[in-house]
Amino acid sequence: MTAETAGAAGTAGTTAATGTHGPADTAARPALLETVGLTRHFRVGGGLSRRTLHAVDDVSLVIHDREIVALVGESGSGKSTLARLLAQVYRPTGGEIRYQGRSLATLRGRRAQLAYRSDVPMVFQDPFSSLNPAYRVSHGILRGLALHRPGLGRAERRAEAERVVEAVGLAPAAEILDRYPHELSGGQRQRIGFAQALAYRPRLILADEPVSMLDVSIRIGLLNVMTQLREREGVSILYITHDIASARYVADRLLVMYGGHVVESGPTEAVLTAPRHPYTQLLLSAVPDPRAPLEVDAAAARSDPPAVIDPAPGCRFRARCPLAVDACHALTPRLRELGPAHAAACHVAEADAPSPRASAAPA
Amino acid sequence: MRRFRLLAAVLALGMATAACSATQHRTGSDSSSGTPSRTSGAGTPANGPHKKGGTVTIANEQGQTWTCQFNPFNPAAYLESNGFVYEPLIYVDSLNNQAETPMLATGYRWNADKTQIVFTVRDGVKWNDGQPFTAADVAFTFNLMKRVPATDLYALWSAAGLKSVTASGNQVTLAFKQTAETYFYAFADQVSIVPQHIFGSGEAAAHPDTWADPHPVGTGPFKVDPCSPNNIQYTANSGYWQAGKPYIQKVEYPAYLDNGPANLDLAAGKAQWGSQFIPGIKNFYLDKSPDNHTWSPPVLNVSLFPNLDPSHKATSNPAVRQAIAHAIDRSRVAAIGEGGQEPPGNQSGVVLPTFQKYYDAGAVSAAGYDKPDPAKAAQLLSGAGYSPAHPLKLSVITITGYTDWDASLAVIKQQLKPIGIDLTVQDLAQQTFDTRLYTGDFDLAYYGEPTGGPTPYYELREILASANTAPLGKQANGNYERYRNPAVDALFQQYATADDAGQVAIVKQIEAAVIKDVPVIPVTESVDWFQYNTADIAGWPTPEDPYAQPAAFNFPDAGQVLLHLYSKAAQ
Amino acid sequence: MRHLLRRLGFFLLTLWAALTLNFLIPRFMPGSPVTALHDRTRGKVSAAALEQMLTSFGFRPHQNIGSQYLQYLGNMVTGHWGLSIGQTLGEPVTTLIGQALPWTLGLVGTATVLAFLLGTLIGVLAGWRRGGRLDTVLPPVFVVTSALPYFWVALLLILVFSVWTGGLLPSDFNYDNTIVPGFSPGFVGSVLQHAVLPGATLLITSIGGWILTMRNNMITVLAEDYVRMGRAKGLSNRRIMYDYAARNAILPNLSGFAMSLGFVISGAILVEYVFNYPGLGYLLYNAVQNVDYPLMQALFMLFTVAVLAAVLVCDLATLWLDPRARAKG
Amino acid sequence: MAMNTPVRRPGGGLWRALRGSRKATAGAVILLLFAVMAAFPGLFTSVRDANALDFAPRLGPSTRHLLGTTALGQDIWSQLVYGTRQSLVIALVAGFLATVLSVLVGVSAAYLGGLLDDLLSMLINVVLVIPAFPLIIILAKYAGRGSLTVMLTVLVVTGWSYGANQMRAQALSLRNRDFLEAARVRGERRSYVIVAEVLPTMTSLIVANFMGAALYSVLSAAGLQFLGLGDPNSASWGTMLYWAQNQQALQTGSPLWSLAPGLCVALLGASFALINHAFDEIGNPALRPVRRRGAAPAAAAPPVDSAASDAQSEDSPLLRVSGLRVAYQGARGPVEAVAGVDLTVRRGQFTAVVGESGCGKSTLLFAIAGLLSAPAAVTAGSVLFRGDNLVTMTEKQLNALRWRDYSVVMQSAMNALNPVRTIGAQYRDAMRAHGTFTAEQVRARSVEVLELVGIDPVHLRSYPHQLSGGMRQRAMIAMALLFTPDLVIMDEPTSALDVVAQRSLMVQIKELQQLLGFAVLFVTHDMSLVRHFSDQLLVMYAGQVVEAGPTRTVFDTPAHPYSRGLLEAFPSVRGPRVELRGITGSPPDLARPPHGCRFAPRCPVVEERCREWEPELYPVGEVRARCLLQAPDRRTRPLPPVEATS
Repeated sequence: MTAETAGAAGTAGTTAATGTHGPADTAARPALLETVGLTRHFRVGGGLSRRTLHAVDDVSLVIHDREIVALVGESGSGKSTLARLLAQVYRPTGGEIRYQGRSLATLRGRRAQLAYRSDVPMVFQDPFSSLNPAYRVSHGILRGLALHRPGLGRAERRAEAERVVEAVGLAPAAEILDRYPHELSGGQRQRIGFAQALAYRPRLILADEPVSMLDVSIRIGLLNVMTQLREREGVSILYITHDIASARYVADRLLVMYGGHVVESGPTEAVLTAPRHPYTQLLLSAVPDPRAPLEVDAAAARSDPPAVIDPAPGCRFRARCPLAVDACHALTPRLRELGPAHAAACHVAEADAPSPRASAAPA
Repeated sequence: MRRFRLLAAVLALGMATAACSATQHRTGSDSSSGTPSRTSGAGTPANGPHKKGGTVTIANEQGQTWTCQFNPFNPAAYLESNGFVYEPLIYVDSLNNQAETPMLATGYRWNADKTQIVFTVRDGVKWNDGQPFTAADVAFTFNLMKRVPATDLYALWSAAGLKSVTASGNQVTLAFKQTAETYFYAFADQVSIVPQHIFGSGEAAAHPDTWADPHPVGTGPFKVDPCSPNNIQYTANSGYWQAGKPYIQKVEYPAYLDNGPANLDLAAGKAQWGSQFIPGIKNFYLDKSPDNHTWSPPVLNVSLFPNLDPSHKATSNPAVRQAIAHAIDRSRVAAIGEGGQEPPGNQSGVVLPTFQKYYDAGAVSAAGYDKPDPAKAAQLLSGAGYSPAHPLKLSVITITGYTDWDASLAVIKQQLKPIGIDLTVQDLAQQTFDTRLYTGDFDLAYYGEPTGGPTPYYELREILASANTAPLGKQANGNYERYRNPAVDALFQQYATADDAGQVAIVKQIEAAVIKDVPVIPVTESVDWFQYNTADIAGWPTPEDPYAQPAAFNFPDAGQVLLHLYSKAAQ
Repeated sequence: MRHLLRRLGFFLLTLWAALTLNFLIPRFMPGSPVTALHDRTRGKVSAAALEQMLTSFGFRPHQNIGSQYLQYLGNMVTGHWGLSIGQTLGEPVTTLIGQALPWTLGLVGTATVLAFLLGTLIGVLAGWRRGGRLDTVLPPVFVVTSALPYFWVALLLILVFSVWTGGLLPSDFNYDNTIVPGFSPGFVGSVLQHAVLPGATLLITSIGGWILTMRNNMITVLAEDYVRMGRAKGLSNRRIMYDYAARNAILPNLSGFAMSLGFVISGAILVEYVFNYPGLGYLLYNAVQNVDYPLMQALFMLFTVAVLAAVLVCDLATLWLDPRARAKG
Repeated sequence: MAMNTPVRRPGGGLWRALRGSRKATAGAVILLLFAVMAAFPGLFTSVRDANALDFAPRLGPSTRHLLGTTALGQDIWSQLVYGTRQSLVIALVAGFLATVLSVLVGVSAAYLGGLLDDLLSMLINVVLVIPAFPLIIILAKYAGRGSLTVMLTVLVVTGWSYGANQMRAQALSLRNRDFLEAARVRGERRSYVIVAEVLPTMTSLIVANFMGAALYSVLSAAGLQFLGLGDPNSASWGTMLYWAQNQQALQTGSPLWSLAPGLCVALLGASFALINHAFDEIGNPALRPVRRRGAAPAAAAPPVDSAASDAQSEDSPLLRVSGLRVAYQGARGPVEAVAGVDLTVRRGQFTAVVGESGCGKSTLLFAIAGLLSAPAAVTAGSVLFRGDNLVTMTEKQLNALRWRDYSVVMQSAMNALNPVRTIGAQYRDAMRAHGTFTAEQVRARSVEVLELVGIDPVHLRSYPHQLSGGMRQRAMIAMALLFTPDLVIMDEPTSALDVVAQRSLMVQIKELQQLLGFAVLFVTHDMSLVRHFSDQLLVMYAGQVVEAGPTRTVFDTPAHPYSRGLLEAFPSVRGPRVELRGITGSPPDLARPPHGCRFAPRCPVVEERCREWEPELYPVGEVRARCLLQAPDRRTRPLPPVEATS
């Protein structure tokens, strides 16, 4: 359950462009999970259509042990697809996912699949549809235990189920487990979602907008559960959200997605205090923060994020970008390191400090 | 089919199928030209000629609307033209000792060995389009059948051995390869003469078998005018060759899709001539009016056909068959199964009362078949090793849709149960039933021959002659139970050459064999359905004056009935 | 466009499937038209003559089944449906169908459309006046009526309105046989009179479905925001009911309407049978009873085409009424 | 507001729902009766063999023969009793097999998807379109009649497709439900997902389908037998009908012979139909019959507040809501969603109402706009709009005011715009409802308002689905401005949008309001959204206003623990990262509101008396708060600080 052994199978010295930067002490830790050029395209339209939606394009990211990484973007930015790629719901169109240094493509057999699934479970966005209404709340947890921890007996499974339910702050656990989903509130159901994931003794929880459908008063509780899980259970979390403020609240590192690309990444505070990418800046300015001043570029905000179908080269944000230059229409910007572990994919963005590695990215 | 078994229960006292080579006996067969030995005259002699007028409406359910086709060669359409519009050479009354009425031929003459017949064609007959009728039309009709075999419905050119048909003056000569007297009924009575000037050209000549013939041109008493899917209206042929006839000026033949409404019309007197089953006829029809009458003459047997092939252990055992014959209460079957509207049959195989003079009552009662005898049946069966405790399981096949047969079999099943036979009734689609009956794939079959003849000989021969049987799996032709008895075969041979008394004697000898061997078990007798209303129309055929088969679906008999009918109001 | 092509492909496939089924069923079943006809002619006519006759009427049982199939497909498509070889031997199938079609179209068509329109209207009103008298009384009543067997309703109507009244309303046939067809008041009156009971039977048994589905659709649609929006805009009730609620509520019913034509045909067989109404249903019944392949096949194809055509028409209607469907097309 | 949960839990809930349904009860009783008859015919008749010809034919009904005898002398009642078994067996077996086939094909098609789905759904559609009954007749005729197996086969072969189509549709809608994805991510096998996860959630559809298939089988089988395509010797209702028809039972004075078995078929059919319908209603509770209690909401004249009388003064507020109460008539008594709300909106003022889901904010808004529909109704209070009480107005009077004087913008334009009419047509509808305008006038005004919200006027000819989410929302706002009303009521108009679009729309609304001068009543669950835009803020909790006052003041010094909790639930993108607490627990069930202060169970500073005394809105400086801690006698004591962590 704890992550002390995380480094054992890790690949030291990853060359991923996105540097790693933990909450202080994690500078050189090996990756728990990383993706290299991960790509997923969907065919759209009818049977004969050749149009392709580029949901996730060439994404490379790293998640370390005991780290909460937030993936932020508007709807349609590809963040949910990315989560489903990591959860092995979709197969990648290109690129690869490495878990503890090993490519998922090399996983053979149901046993290996199950092992990965038990290490990397997922929590879904909609608490009202993520529990099967036909079963008691305990169903998913017990099934998961039976699948992933076959050594447990019936009573042990039940005990473990009660433990994880308590771990996510629900009490009395025994009683909660015997309820049906519709007898629980949205927040309670979402906690059950985390409890299910926790039951597997996971290393990394993929949390796909776990709080966006919850009422404000309850959200914080769930976010706190996530940080507690990291502290007490030692898991990493990929927190997917459109809410930058909540990302800042829980995450060590921030990835900003736009149109299938990661456009900016870096330690949360670094990104938020000095956003490099114009999109990140726009996003930040739009956050309904009661304490933030009112300022928004109405023109950029007014147009909607594009569905990336058969994209031509060039920056995908250029149509909304107040800073767009000619290069933005011709060349797809790549992530450039512009600060310590802080990278952005923008032709215009400037580094806050010269970095020898920045030249690696094409301008 | 919700119709009460009609189609198979129809009386058709004609020649059997082509394969049957029975000789037809007819008194006065060697009469000389122009002087038929026996005629019933035109109409009932007592009544004399009548004034013209009146309308007759026929209620005879067909289960379809009219197609307005009248081709006399099309079996689906010829009921509505033969007799009404088209006429034969000689009319033969099957119900009255084969009494003959000259129609388009005034007479005929056989040669000595009966391989050639010369008809004298009637003068002064006109087709209803005004063209004169001649001997050439007669010869044309027969030669057409040669040219287009599909029109040769009675297989005259193939099976009967017709060689040539020639006309000369008012004489038409039919020459055969062999003795052809048995086919007289077919070519003289059943074949309708068609006009050469119509059937000799155009579409009619090219496809005489399939041509629709929407406006039939015939010599008969009526013309079609007009026809719609819902109704055929026949109007009197004013130029008809029998002067003063027909009396009736209009015949309505509405299409009925079901018995029910046709029966309602009959009961209400809206239709005067009925030719179908009426359930509960007494309440529903006869009691409605004193003018409503019915006379449905029985003519054929409906029997259980046991499978005599040795592979069928039970039914090939005579004791079992006798037991069944003893156990069945035929009166009760007739009363319940047929609603009392068909008479019970008897083990002799002779249809009563129609063929009373052939019936050997003594032999029947001596064998104990004059009344049901369940005790004897049980005894016979236990001798064969079966009892109610160890019942014999038999199945009987029947045709689905014939609900009267279903009901009859329900009664039989109930009667066989106490003696130790467990009968299963299998209702089969007509076609399936036929196949299994013909090839002998059954324990018992409930069936009635569709055709017989003017004496019991014809039906008995059909059923019993070994020439008509075949091994299991092959198609039998009448002798479906697979009965083989050389003695009986010999009797059939002798019949053709015997005189009247001898024929009666021969039939009685055959009866004896039927009683002894029980090759079939006659249960009830099928009838020619007939109801008539006398409020306005008179001249109907009656038991006392059976001048024609009474149902409207018999041809050319329907034409004879129409020539006899007259309106009382018009007198 | 692609959507339409897809639909067209579906129609062709369905038609082909129906035609093939239609071809195979009678051929792999026992019995032959020859024996059927043999029985019908009371054994008077020799089997050989019958077979010869059937051959001249276009029946070729001994041909290779493959070439029979191809020929059959060709004939079906080109409208050469052949001659009846059943009870109506020799009559062109097209003529038989031509005679029966107007009656079925008139009776069943009118009853169906009437049931749909009336049922939809009542359903709209019931759904609109939620909790009103209409809404509380109708659903259970029509749940029951829509489950009634056609033929039983027919029998009941016959008993009450024909038998008990001494024939007040005719219960048989399409018009009084004593009347010569034509545009006379007597004839038209007779036709209408004869249509009352069978029409009522169809109406009673089919209207319930429309009322219920339309009511349910209305209730679902009425909960939609745009209906509330209509109220908020101050639109008249009539406008909201028709342009906002009913217009949307009817959309899911269109395809149901098309499909239900299939059921109507089935019902029509029983109703026509009970009332001896000489329409297509009765014709099919007769064709089946008489092993009349050509007629059976033509009718079956016709029924399938009718349903397909209805589906197509409803597709088009949906395209016309629903811009979202247009976008997909 | 309330989440859609169309998937129902089977088991106890289903059973309870069924027992509560009168239709299901009626159907079940009939079915049970027939089942008993089929199982123990001896209980109902002393005749052992119903087809035996033991009696006199065509007897009328008597005590010996309840329904008389047939033309063959069988007891009709006994035949009826013995015939039950076959009809029931056909219904149940054919219904069961057809349902199994439907489920198998439908669910496989939907779940496995891809080419298999294409093929299977094609098959379903082909079978669906081919007219079944003619096919049945042909099959039954040639496949050898009489055999029950043949009949069952035919019924199943033709009867499965309708259900399969439904199953497929349902399974498709389930396919992307998160709980199925969750099972897959968990590592479950496909077969397990289909059998153990998909099927149980489809229980009510499957059962309904079974009932439908059984109904179809009963009717078809009876029809076939009636036509004579069954076994005429069998004991079944259809066979009885066949015999009766053959013997012209109706015309020959024994109508019972024909009608009684027909009635049995009808009854059995009706029982299946009723149960089927009951399942429909369980699956979709909206379809259930509603009982109108008392008169329609508009006709009910709640007591008019005395406040109404002073309404006409010169600087009277634009909108004044007093003591407004709204209740939903639920199955277990009324639920008060709005429990005595007062609020005032002045001309040109931006008033925001915030609260969590289920707090009654949308109900309040609809009550004010006069848009409540059954089962919700105003039970007390008044809504004075420019001095006129909207609550007591008739629909007709309301229609005169609607849109011209106050308009409504709803949460999701996708749902609030009529999907089958163009934007322009919907504008036209709104205008024409309030006067006669020429086509040119309508067009000119439509273009004007569209341009106001920055949409190209070509979109007047667009249908809602052709616009993006943000554009739709703007188009709806434009529609609300057609008449430049005094008041625009907005129900979370931005919550369906992305953060960026949300922000820009808010800015635009504010600009328009300042430009045109209308007042806004703005409902939202997101407090932070209105911080910079609203003049006045009302915080709602459990149907009550718990705090009301100038927005800035409420944000700066929240007077109610709930408001404070809400504010502290928002993490900030700026400033120090502090741990937040949110509010523990969940809102109360409004059917049984807690005694005393409704927030007491969740309140961090709750006191004993809070559970006994119901607080009122007490003035606290500029604001008013519904908290006993703010009651006049406690005014001296400040709100105790919430324990802050780190």
